[in-house]
Amino acid sequence: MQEMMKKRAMELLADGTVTRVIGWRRGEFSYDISPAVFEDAAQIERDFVWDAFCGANVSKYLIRESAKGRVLAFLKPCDAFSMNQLLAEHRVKRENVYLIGIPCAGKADIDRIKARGIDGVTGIEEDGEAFVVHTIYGDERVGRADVLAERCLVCKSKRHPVYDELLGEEGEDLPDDARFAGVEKLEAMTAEERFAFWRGELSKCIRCNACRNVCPACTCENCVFDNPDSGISQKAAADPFEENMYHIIRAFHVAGRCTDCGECSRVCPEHIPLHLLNRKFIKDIDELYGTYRAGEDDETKNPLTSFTEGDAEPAVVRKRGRA
Amino acid sequence: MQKLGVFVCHCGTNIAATVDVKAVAEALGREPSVVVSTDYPYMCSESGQNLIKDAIREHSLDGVVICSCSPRMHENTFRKAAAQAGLNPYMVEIANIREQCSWIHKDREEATEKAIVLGRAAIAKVLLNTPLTAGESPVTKRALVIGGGIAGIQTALDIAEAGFPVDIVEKEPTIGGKMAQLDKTFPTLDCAACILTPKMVDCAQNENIRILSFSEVEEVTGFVGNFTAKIRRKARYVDETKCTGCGLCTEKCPVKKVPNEFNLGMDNRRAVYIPFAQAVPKVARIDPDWCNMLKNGKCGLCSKVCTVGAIDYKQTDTVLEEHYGAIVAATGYEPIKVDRYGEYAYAQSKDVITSLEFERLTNAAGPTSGTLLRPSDGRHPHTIVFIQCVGSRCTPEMGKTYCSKICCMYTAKHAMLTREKYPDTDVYVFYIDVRTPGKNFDEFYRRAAEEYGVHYIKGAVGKVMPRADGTLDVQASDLIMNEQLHINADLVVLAAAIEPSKTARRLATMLTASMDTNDFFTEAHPKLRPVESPTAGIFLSGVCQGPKDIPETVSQASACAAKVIGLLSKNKLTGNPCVAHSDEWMCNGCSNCASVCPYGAITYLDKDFRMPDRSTKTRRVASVNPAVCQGCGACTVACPSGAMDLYGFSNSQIMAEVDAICK
Amino acid sequence: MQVNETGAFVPTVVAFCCNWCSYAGADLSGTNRLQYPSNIKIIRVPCSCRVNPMFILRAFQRGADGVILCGCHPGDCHYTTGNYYTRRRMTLLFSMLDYLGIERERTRVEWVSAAEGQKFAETMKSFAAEIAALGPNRRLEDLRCRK
Amino acid sequence: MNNDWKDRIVRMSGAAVQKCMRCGKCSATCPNYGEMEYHPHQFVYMVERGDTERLMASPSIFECLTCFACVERCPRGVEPAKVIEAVRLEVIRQKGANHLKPDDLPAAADEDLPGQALVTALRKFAK
Amino acid sequence: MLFLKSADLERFLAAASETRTVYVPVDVEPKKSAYRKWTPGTAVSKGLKTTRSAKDFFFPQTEDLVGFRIENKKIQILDPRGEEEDFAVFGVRACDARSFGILDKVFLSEPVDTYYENRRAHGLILTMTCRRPAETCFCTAFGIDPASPGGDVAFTETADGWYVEAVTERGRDFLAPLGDLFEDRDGSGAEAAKEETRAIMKRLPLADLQTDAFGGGKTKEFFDRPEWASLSEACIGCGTCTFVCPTCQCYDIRDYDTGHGVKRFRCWDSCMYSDFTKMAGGNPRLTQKERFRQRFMHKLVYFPENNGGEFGCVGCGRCLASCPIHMNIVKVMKTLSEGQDES
Repeated sequence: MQEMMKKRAMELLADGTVTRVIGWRRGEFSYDISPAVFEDAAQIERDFVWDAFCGANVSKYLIRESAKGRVLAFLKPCDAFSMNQLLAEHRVKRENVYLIGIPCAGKADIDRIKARGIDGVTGIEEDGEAFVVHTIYGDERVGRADVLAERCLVCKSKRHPVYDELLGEEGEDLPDDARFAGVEKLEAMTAEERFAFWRGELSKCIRCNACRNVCPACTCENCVFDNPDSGISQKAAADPFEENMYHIIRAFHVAGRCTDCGECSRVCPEHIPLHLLNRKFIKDIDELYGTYRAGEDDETKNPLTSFTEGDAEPAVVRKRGRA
Repeated sequence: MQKLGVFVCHCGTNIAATVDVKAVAEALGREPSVVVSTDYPYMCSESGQNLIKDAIREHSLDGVVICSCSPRMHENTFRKAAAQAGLNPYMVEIANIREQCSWIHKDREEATEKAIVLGRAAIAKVLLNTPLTAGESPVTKRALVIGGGIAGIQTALDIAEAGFPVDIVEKEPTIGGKMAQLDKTFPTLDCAACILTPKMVDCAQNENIRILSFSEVEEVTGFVGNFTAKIRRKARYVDETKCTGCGLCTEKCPVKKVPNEFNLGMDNRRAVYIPFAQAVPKVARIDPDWCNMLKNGKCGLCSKVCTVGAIDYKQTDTVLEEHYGAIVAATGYEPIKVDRYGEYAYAQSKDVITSLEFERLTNAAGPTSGTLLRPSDGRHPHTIVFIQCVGSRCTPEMGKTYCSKICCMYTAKHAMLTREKYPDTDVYVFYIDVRTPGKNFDEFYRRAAEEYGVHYIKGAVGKVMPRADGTLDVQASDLIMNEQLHINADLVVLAAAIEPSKTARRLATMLTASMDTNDFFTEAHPKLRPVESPTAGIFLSGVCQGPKDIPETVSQASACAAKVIGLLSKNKLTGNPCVAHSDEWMCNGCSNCASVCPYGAITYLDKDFRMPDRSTKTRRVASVNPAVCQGCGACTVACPSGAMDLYGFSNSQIMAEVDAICK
Repeated sequence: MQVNETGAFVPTVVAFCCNWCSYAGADLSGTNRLQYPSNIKIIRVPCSCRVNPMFILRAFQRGADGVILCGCHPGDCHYTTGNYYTRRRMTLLFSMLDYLGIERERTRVEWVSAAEGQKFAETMKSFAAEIAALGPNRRLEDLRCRK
Repeated sequence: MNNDWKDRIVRMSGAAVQKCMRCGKCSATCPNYGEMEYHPHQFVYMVERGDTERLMASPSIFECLTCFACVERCPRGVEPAKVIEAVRLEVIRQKGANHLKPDDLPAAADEDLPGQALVTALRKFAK
Repeated sequence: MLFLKSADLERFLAAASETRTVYVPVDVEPKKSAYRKWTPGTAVSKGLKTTRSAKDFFFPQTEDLVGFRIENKKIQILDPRGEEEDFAVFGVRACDARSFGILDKVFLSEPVDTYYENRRAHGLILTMTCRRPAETCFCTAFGIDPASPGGDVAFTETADGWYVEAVTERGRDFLAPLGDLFEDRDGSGAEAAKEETRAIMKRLPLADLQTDAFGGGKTKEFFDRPEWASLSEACIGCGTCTFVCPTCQCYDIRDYDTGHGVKRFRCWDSCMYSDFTKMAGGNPRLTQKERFRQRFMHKLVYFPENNGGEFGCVGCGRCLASCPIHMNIVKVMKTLSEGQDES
């Protein structure tokens, strides 16, 4: 696949369809891959990489890149949903992007590899359904399924809702049953347990803003938390309340727009399961207002900017299961 | 540092009895920024207002907080006062320490403490107020009256008299409404048609009035002074401009068994018909549900007899779009369906009728040409029982909770007229209360009882049972005599409750005018603004606002016209400056705001921005039309970046109030 | 945390009321002299849809123990559709607060028309009592703002 | 005026006597009106006034057939039949016969007793 | 030489806790640790590094500086500081230990930051050698020896316990009353362990990382290098690298109105943020490229220029592990050095 992608990228650069290519650049230790913009065939030949560690969602870069000129982007299904949502919100100039859908078999999570006690990594190779991890302390072999990122274990779709061309086989939507298991587990707890859980998680937050800055739905010119005139700007959570405030408002602002790409959880240096906040909104929206998938198309109205006369009353929250 | 003035009103004892106004003024005077804080018995009085004006001038105040009654009451008064003293009127905030404090608390200390907190919240807000200037919009000098009953007719005539063009939209083929169906009118016993039809003709002849009969309003957009309405002109299959109302077609039409709605189905009309002799416009209409030509293309008689070629079987609905400065709702009422009260046997017996049916039975143009005959056998009834409060004054489950107001009087009229015309008739009226406030009303009722010998019995009817001999057994109670009665009646007349027209609810939604739980339109103020809806530019005429009789309807209709004329005589309207606005530097053009705007006030522009690095960037940004925006604020919450904010109720102002209240 | 002379907890309650229905309903309950606790303070907003989740969190941050939002009955919004958006927004917000373990009783939405002075007073009484029974807000407060 | 008594009747019956606007439709509709000394609307009125003794002494209370016609027809939702039922109960209680227990039933029951009477008795005494 | 057996660690921490609060690294999830206050039974992490650095103890993310109370139009100024208590941080690696020296250069030079100074005065640093360095480690590039971690007391880890050495006077004072917790062993075991660590360091992928190209006086050489554009291209402008960094010391001062007063506090800031260096007249760093460049120029050029050649990086590798897009100082150093060879 990587070679096919490189070939197509070079062709499209050569025939002038695009002037730049968004992809992924190799790193120091195999796993530390950075998203990158390539401008010529030589760079692509030397640095372009596509493997199990290319987890970063590149859709958000297209806001900036599409304003500069014609650009090619390779999109995983996740990225394509995000892309479509950005198109719906007029954030990306469709005519300036050439989108190639690429299949995704799930991305590996280096932290899950390291959590198995593997460190001193010098290189990683894919070997069928396993990875061989070379380290200075010796080689280790881990099963692919054991180290896939959480978001990939509950992948929502292998389909690309938007693309100009596809490389490889187009996939299908996958059943949602497992995706909300984490949310359901929390819902089944008592309020006290939930409070303790979230306090434990959110108190780890260092307000590095990685979750926000990586999020393809967080595309505000100036975030309310950075805007001193908003009345709620924060540079750091000076009180646990501010940790709650930031994460509630952030989740609320992307509610109905979040495509559940899972980047927030991936980038969190403190491993806070931020996707559980976004997925709660997705689950509530699905249950209360009918299944809705942001980025599915650019016509269906965002559930937070639409309504029906018979919508549930807010009191529905009080009536739910156990407290 | 801003300089604020605080003015605490006693409202006589309304506030001062429960709130220690001096303590409030003193406590608020200690707040930073407050340079003057004082109290006064009536702030809204002229001397009270002068006190405020003097303080504004003397201390060069930047803002004013008035602790008084609800801002819904005197906000405008104080804003005007501030403006007169040279302060922007939007630099005034009201702390509601009457309705929301002194009147609901008994404990003086508690109420005083709360008043101080409310005052602090107002201070916190006013510190963030910005001077606002209202925009202006032109006024379309044309009014739309929806409903062509006596209310709509009177309103339209009055507006037209003042020189403004008016359109009357009437859903039926003729104007006239319910009053056209009445026989006589209380308490003077004028013939309804005699006093109504001249007004109908006036409408037709007034060059400022256009009657859009057999039409319905489909869509209303815009705002006060600038409404646009789409009006569906339903196909009547007769060219209105050609028909002379000669009636030839209605005589020749072979379809004769169409229930005549004007006579409430008690006789028949043809498939092509003119509703009644004095109809305006006097134009025939073909009923497509009955016309053979329209149903299966066979017949065409009417077309053949029409001398002016007015019949047009191919006519279709058309939609007219027109601009208006003001809209009047005059949608009137309907009697409720009485079949749900099984005990009165309305559905079983033809001789149990409603009062409106009784009107038609006694009317010279009615099915019996004015002779009172039983619908079942056409015989003269000798015993008539009138039952009051059918469906009125009930629990919501049983009927209408309100008094329908007109039944006592029209029943007295019916009873009296019956006794006068047919002295051999026994007339009983079963009542719970007889309510006759109104000029010459009680005298009228007493005449019925005293001079005409109508039997008024306090008590309700429990059951009406048709008997084998064709009479009706009326089982009732006489509460004065404390006995149960059985009356063998020939005719039973039910004073059915009246309810707003079914079309009113849809119209209210279109007009964004509010309604009460009974579907009567809500007035802007029950006492002081009774003919205006809370939605600017929407006015209320007649029973659509609440039950009323003809004299009351006509006076309200004229009052309504006066309000409309007042509006239309202005060339420009000053808008509400508390509208949304978007910070273009923060807006990312996502369209969330536009998708929640009920007025379509938000559009998007591709705009060039000079960036700090001196490059130019084209960005898609939202732009609010302040004349269209009504200031609800839905967009401000839909906007994730906070680019959208609302003047007068900005994020920071509301949060400042929250802070002040919670601290 | 406020305590009355008998030592009972007196909660701070913020009520956001739309100008057209609920604020007028509150005025009507005043006109009718219907009492409700003085620890409820009303903030007037043009429409319930003006209430940003930020405001609700802000109230809790600053020491509110309960927040209630009142608007026109669905279908009766002065601005036609505002309260429909409110309904969705608040349902999702309240659900999220519940999910974070914040007591679900601390927030409420009620539809109160301009004619429902009685309902306004009753609603406020019951909400204040509910919050008093729940005790002070500890899970969503900002310690810096504690009195 | 006996307010305790009134409150008890209102509580037992759940009926809203104060909502009565004296239209008399209950009495107008009553099939057993002729047998009664006091009629349904008077029951409601007397309860509202706390007029205890005369009402409780009257055989009228046992003339009510509990057909619920008055409940069905009342435009104000007053439910006169329930008021009458409560007064009956009060009379029975005052007679000290308020102690029927399930254990007493087998002895009290005879073959001719309709099943519904048993159910009614239990319902009555359970209040 | 003093030796603390593995089994006696609990006793040691208990004894240390009698005179001060002791913070130890604790596993919060597999192979992920954070400092927590030690209480009896707390299991000390065997992991290499905490996610956040130990600088938090001396330079916390938020810190109240001064308070104001406003009453009746009068303003009262309040010092929020209470009596600082003694504390100790256990398990500090050589890289973090070195970082305190770097922070000292910033905060303890005139004008002295008394908040920081106060914490330093009360904080005891108990360091530990690294037995199993990770691929992201490159402290040796900055002349740090993970086998001699410094601090007040250094612990050299072996299979069955730790050799314990006081490095400073304060360390000696701390150890003096705890004598009976230790065995006395000769130092050969310690030396062997240290050599083992040093040997591993040489095998790490970043062992050859060179710093020669960088240092004071090189501003002109690097400032306009074209590589900054592509290096910063993927940067999302978050503050992760700065917040996990043991040497980043930038902060912002903000006021918070509590409703009954104002708290003036400082909190970490990040040069990666778009509002960093924003002033009334605008922001001199217009794009992420300038912000990105600032961070690395500061660590590799400006800091050594102002501090006698000492780099502003200790090679702990936290940013390598945490950066959402895996851009980091190593890639920057390598790219810029490569470019230099070509030019």
